[in-house]
Amino acid sequence: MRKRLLLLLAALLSLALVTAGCGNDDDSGAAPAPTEASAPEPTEAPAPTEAPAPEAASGALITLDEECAAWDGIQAPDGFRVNMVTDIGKVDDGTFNQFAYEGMVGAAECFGIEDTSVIETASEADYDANLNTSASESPDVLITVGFLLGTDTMLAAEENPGINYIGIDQFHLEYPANYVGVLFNEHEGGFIAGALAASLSESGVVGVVAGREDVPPVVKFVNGYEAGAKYINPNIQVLSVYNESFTDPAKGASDAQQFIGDGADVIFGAGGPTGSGGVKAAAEAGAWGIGVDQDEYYTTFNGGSAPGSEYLASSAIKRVDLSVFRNIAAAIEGTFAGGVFVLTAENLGITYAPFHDAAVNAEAAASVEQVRAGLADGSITTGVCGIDGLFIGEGSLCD
Amino acid sequence: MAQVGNGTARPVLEVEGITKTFPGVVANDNVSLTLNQGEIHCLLGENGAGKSTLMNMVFGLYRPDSGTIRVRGEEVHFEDSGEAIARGIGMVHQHFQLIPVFSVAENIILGNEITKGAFLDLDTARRQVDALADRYGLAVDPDAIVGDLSVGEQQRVELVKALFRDADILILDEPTAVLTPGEVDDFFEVVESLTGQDKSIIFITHKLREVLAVADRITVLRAGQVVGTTTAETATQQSLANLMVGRDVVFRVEKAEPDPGKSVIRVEDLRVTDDRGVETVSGFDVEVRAGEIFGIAGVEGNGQRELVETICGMRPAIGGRVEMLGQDTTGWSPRKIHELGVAHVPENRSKHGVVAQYSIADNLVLNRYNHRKFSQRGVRNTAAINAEAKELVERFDVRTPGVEAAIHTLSGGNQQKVIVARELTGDLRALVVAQPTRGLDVGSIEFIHRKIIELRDQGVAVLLVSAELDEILSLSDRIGVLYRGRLAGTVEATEATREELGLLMATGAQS
Amino acid sequence: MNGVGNANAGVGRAASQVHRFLNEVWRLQPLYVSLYAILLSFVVGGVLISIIGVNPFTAYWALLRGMVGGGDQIAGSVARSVPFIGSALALAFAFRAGLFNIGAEGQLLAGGVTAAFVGALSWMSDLPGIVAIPLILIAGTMGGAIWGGIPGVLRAKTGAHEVISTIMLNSLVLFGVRWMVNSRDPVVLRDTDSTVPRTDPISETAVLPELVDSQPTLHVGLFALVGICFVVAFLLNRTTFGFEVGTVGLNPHASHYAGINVNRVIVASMAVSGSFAGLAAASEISGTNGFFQPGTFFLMGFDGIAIALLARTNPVAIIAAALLWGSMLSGAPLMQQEADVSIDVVRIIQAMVLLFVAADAIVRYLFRVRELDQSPFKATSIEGAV
Amino acid sequence: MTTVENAAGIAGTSSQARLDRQSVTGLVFGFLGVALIVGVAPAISSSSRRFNFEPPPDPAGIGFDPPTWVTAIGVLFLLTAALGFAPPAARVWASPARLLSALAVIPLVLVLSLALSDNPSTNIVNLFNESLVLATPLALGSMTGLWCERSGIINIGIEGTMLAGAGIGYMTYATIGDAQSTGWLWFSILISVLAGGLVAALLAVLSIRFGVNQIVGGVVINLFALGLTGFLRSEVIVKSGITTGVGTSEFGLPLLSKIPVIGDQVFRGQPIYWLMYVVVIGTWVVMYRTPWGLRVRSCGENPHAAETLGVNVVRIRYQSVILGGLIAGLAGAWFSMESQARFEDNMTNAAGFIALAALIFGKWTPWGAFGGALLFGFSRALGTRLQFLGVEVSGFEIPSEFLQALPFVVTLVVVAGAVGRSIPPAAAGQPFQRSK
Repeated sequence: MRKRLLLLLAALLSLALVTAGCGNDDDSGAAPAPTEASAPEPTEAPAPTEAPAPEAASGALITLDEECAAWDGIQAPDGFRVNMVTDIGKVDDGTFNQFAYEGMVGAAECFGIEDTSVIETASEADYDANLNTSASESPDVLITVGFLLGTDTMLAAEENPGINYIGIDQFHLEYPANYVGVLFNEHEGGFIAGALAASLSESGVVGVVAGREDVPPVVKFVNGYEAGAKYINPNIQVLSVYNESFTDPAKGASDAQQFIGDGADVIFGAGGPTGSGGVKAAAEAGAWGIGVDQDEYYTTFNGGSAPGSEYLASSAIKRVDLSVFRNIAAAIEGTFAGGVFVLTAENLGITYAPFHDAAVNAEAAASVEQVRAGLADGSITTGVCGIDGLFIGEGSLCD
Repeated sequence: MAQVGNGTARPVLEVEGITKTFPGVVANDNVSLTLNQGEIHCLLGENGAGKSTLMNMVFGLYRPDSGTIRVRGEEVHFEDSGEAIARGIGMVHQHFQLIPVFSVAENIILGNEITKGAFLDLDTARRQVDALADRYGLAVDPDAIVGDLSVGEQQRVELVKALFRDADILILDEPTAVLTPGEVDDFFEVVESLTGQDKSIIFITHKLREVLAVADRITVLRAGQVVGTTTAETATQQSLANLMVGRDVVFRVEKAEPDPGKSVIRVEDLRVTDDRGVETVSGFDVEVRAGEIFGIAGVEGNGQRELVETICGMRPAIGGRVEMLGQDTTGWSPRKIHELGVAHVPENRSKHGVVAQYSIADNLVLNRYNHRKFSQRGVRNTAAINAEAKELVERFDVRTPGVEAAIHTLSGGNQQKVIVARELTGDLRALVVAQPTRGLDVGSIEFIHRKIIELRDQGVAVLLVSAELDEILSLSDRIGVLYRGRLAGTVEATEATREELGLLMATGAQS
Repeated sequence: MNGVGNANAGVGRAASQVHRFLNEVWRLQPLYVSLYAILLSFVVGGVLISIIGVNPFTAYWALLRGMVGGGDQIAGSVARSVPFIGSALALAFAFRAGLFNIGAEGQLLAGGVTAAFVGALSWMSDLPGIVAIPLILIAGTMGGAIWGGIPGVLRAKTGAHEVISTIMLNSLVLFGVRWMVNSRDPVVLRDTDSTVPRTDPISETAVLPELVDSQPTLHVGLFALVGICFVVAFLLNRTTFGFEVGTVGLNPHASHYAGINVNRVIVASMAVSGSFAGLAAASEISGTNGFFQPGTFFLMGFDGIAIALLARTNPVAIIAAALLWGSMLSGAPLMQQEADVSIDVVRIIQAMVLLFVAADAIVRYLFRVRELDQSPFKATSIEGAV
Repeated sequence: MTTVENAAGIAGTSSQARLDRQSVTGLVFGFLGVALIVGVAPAISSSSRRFNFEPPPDPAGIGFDPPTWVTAIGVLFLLTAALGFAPPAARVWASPARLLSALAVIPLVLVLSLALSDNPSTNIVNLFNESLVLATPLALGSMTGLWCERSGIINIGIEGTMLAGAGIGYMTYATIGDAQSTGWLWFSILISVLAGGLVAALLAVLSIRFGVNQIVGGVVINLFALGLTGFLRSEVIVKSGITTGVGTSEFGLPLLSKIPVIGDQVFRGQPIYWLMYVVVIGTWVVMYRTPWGLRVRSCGENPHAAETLGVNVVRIRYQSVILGGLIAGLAGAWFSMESQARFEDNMTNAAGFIALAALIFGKWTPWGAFGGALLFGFSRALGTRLQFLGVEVSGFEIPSEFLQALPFVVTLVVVAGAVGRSIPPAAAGQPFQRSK
């Protein structure tokens, strides 16, 4: 069984390379409609060596408007419908539910889609029913958010060949033609955050406040963080805590205080509001904070008005919105094809946020950008398995 | 204040034409009553005659449907007992209204707290309690926890509570029920001294002897109505009893000479602790033979409850042994003991005797529901249960609309009849019965007494525990006195006198 | 709301007409309060929906169609309700014994994980369905019974209050199964082929037959759980064990006096109570999911408390209450999809239903319903009742 | 609930042949002592470890040698065990020894975990400080329960009351206020408190006016608060665009915070944290030292007796339940305006239920309940600490799930093993009907 997985991993990684190429296209701003992840003719991939300009620390973070411009000329036909089913949570909960939703809204604005609707899942027992209810409107695209929906999404995709499914965080061995599983190299994001943390840390101790350990993206972030920190400073001490809930900012804040008490001066939060609680507590206490998923300067720090924003160094960005946007675009364009769609450092699906108010010194800024670029061009590898997030060589699926 | 002797006709409390109905019951029907300054006015009546209801209205706990109450000539309409207290009315309830986990001082000041600034001033409270205790001869320790006190002490706390509030009209509801004969005498002295200090007292009781000993005037209630007012000088026990019950009352219980057989219940050196871990039965011995009634007298709280519960298997012993029908039953479960043919009429009717929400039928099989007659393979045979219940209801004269009515709809007397019916049925060898007639009317008392004697005549060994000395004296063949967890002495019923028993109950020593 | 108050007289008159009809034709008098409570709750919910600028009728129409709008919706609603029957019975049964079992949440997990473990044993596939299915259901039932029995034992032996111990045990089992299902080193119950933390799929032979291919699947477990309700009703009302449970619940002192082993009844009631949750979980694992995932039963135990209380702990009424509860949850997504009204509103309505059923005096006042009998919600103190 | 409590009483009286708790405790300590001295002490690394009293760099602290400490604690346990079986004259020392041994479990766990970790030192002052912070909402919640249950009303709606306080308070801060200025912050905290009182008033009306089973009332409140705050968050807070703001800020107590090394850690804190102490002490003072407190307690023990003394039981019960609600509202404000200035769905994460457990743990007394909250807060902070110290037992890192479960295990063990039966106020759960 493990061998089979390994084979698929290889396939996955090769696909990732292709996607990476597309990403860079966007970045250069020169490409016409980006080709989709899964229409793989490797030769189409432009040279990934076209690295972003060094000063573009934040240039790697493209806005949906910029993305929209890249898809210039496409309009959704009348009656084009995009639906979404969230994981447990809501479209305004500040997690991947919200980012996926923003991607959908962005695409709707960009392409003139008028019909959208969302179902927020309240219980795991509702997954299949919600997918079914959503499918009953016969949408052209149905976005399902979260790895736990993977099984049900697969069944639904097989049952409704007329609907294009975008599954966030959903990994399968094979996909039907109408189902894209979007994966993220969170370990790369964690690695970037870790590198930044190690560059900023003066005490040689950094921490990460994480969500639940049974959620693979969380593990990928945490282990990637540790790897990234050690990449910069092999002697650094990385303190990590998993929490039982994603919605306990008070506990996250307390974790951060404990880290600080043991000397940590940079705290990465990787667990929804719980992690944000840690980041904010750290920043308010005068330690560096690093956010996750989206630019927490705008969410946790309310665009700089919340106290401590000068200590939010950056955020490890995971472009859920971009993945949704691009796949919707592909569906409109008629190039939607099933398979894995990986967002990586290479295709700018994984990057880091601008420093905003934070006085990150030039040295740290340069080293984090160097790490990002290194991950993007493949010269740096994280050493963390992209499937389960464990360290390669320590019993991960990638071994 | 001028010293006012007995009989001075200056009314301090006038009740006129009071009527009070509860759903389905007229508790008081046009009742009138006058209490004069400095007198002791006895309110006499059977259980359920409406005495307590009337006094609860005077004390502001209930509101009358019609009629007026005047205190010192002024008409009052109390909304709660606080207003009654403010008018100088104090009441000592039959069931003490104390908070067991509080100290004596806290119990006394509750509702009329003494404060220093915003805080309780327990020091001053203690001093005041001590002063009151001295003045009226009511020794209480202000710092004791009420739950640890004997009932007699608790009653003193209740009295001090009323006096602390400057009550000069005192309502005493069945105050002697829990006292030894000697304590009763002491208590009467206290009461007399209270009237000497300008207090007026309403004394509620159903004990004729006490009425004649202490009352200035007597009002008799029956079924919610005043059936007569008289004075202690003109009344006799017989006349009062006839007034109270409404027919001629026979005081003596007819019974044949005992014919004791072999030993059925034997208790040796039994030691038991109560719920708080205090040893309340310490070295108790008794032997009850078939065909005799052994009465255990004693002031409540001397270990009666623990003794009975241990004999019947409800409470573990920490030492000694219990033997029934020749078998060592120490540590047996209640069920095993019951199945040996030992019936148990429990002291606390509502706590142990019945399940209030269950039907009469279910209560009648409460400890036999698993017998083959009433259930087969774990399924209950409702028809058989109801048939049995109908028969028992008839045989024991339980007044009820039907066997499926919930038992809490019955009066206390009828509930007790249900318990007695349940326990006195079947192949009995021994009967342990505690306080079998507490709170019942005369008719029910007579009925239950007859049933107990019937059983004894059939050769059942009966262990009777009662706080009513009269009950012990009239039923028992032999009488033991329980004092501080031991048998203080045993006397033949024919030779027993109230005085001797009273002394044993109070001191544990024979004269 | 204010409309209701002003129109009280009119409502009252109309209501009495309705009463007469219901009373004479269907003999439904005991249901009045519940029906009006539901009505009133929807009115309150409607006000909230209007506040956010949505037409409540549009929203409710969508909700209704989501609940019972077609065969598939009906089957889905019923299927959603089935496990609630078990978790509500868990509370109701213990309640009869005077115990407040708020541990159904954990008992579901314990039952579910046991069922999934047994269902995935390699030799299960060699067994015929007629053996394998009962086996997986029994396994789940036992799992729930053990997890429910622990607080019973603690209560009986040490006096530890079951409210604390069931809360603690809920968390313990949740962390336990999360670890068992997630851990790769060592592998405990994890399906190592899956990126999702879950157990190995159960054997085909242990899958409960499907009744309707709805979402979620309506399966034969429905009959098991509905059947159990009647069994429990029989157990409580007609058997000696039920008599013992009820006696202990109403008056433990009298039970002790009557020779009932109170401790044994406490332990047995808790275990039996947990077994219902375990059975519900097993039937979900077997009939719907095919594997165990820790989040599947999230909030099902706590909803069970509300459902049991809504049904006044009457086992047969639980069927109806669970159906109402489950179908509202099942219909909510369509309401959100079509009217953009989130499930929070359904939650508020559910709380209101429970509130109005419990505080029936409000409903009785508004709709002029006579008091039929003593509401079981009015706690009676034993001393007070005698 | 009456019957529930009664069942406990029976369960105890009839369980026979039970080893008494003291000898069981003695045996457990004896076994532990032997295990520590013979098994654990030789097995753990003897490289020196350090407890720091302040954050690095150059923290003050004490270094120690783990095997020595483990052995010492083992000897203490053995002594305790021996005292349990000693001649009566020596037994007066048994009880203090047991207490000392129980307390020694804390340093034991810390020493062991540090010895098993690859981190040579950790800041224990910070650990205790965070324990107190995490205990804040639990302590406040248990005071809510205390006021309600001492007056005779069982409140399992603490969770919902807190959540409503948190949600409505933050909503006020973000919409009416600006989520920035201290004035609005305090105004919003006040609104939280009042919201808690309002929710509790609902429980009071249901249970006192309508005689609804108090547990049902609590369940209604929990359900209702969950739905309502979710609704308000989506429809009001998120739409306002201000999902986060400025929370309360720390301040140091005068003088005390100037104490070297620990002063700035221990005597610095945020206002609701300090208010928690005020509430606990205030609860104790008011409940045991004032006339009103006396009346409240009397209503929970014997309302009919209180009534005969002119105490207005109904009014007292309303007052105490609402007071309890105000405290729960403050606990809610801790979540949404002190720990973090934000509101998340269900952000109280069952703290209300844990608070209830702390109350029962503490046998319905203010200090006991506070102790229960502390125990839970400490084991939660300790679970975190053990996780990030990377404690490994014979080569295996303890799974995070186990460490997250720690507070629940500790509470269960303590409640079942050491605390045993706690007797609630006699009249808790019983509706009170005024005499008519």
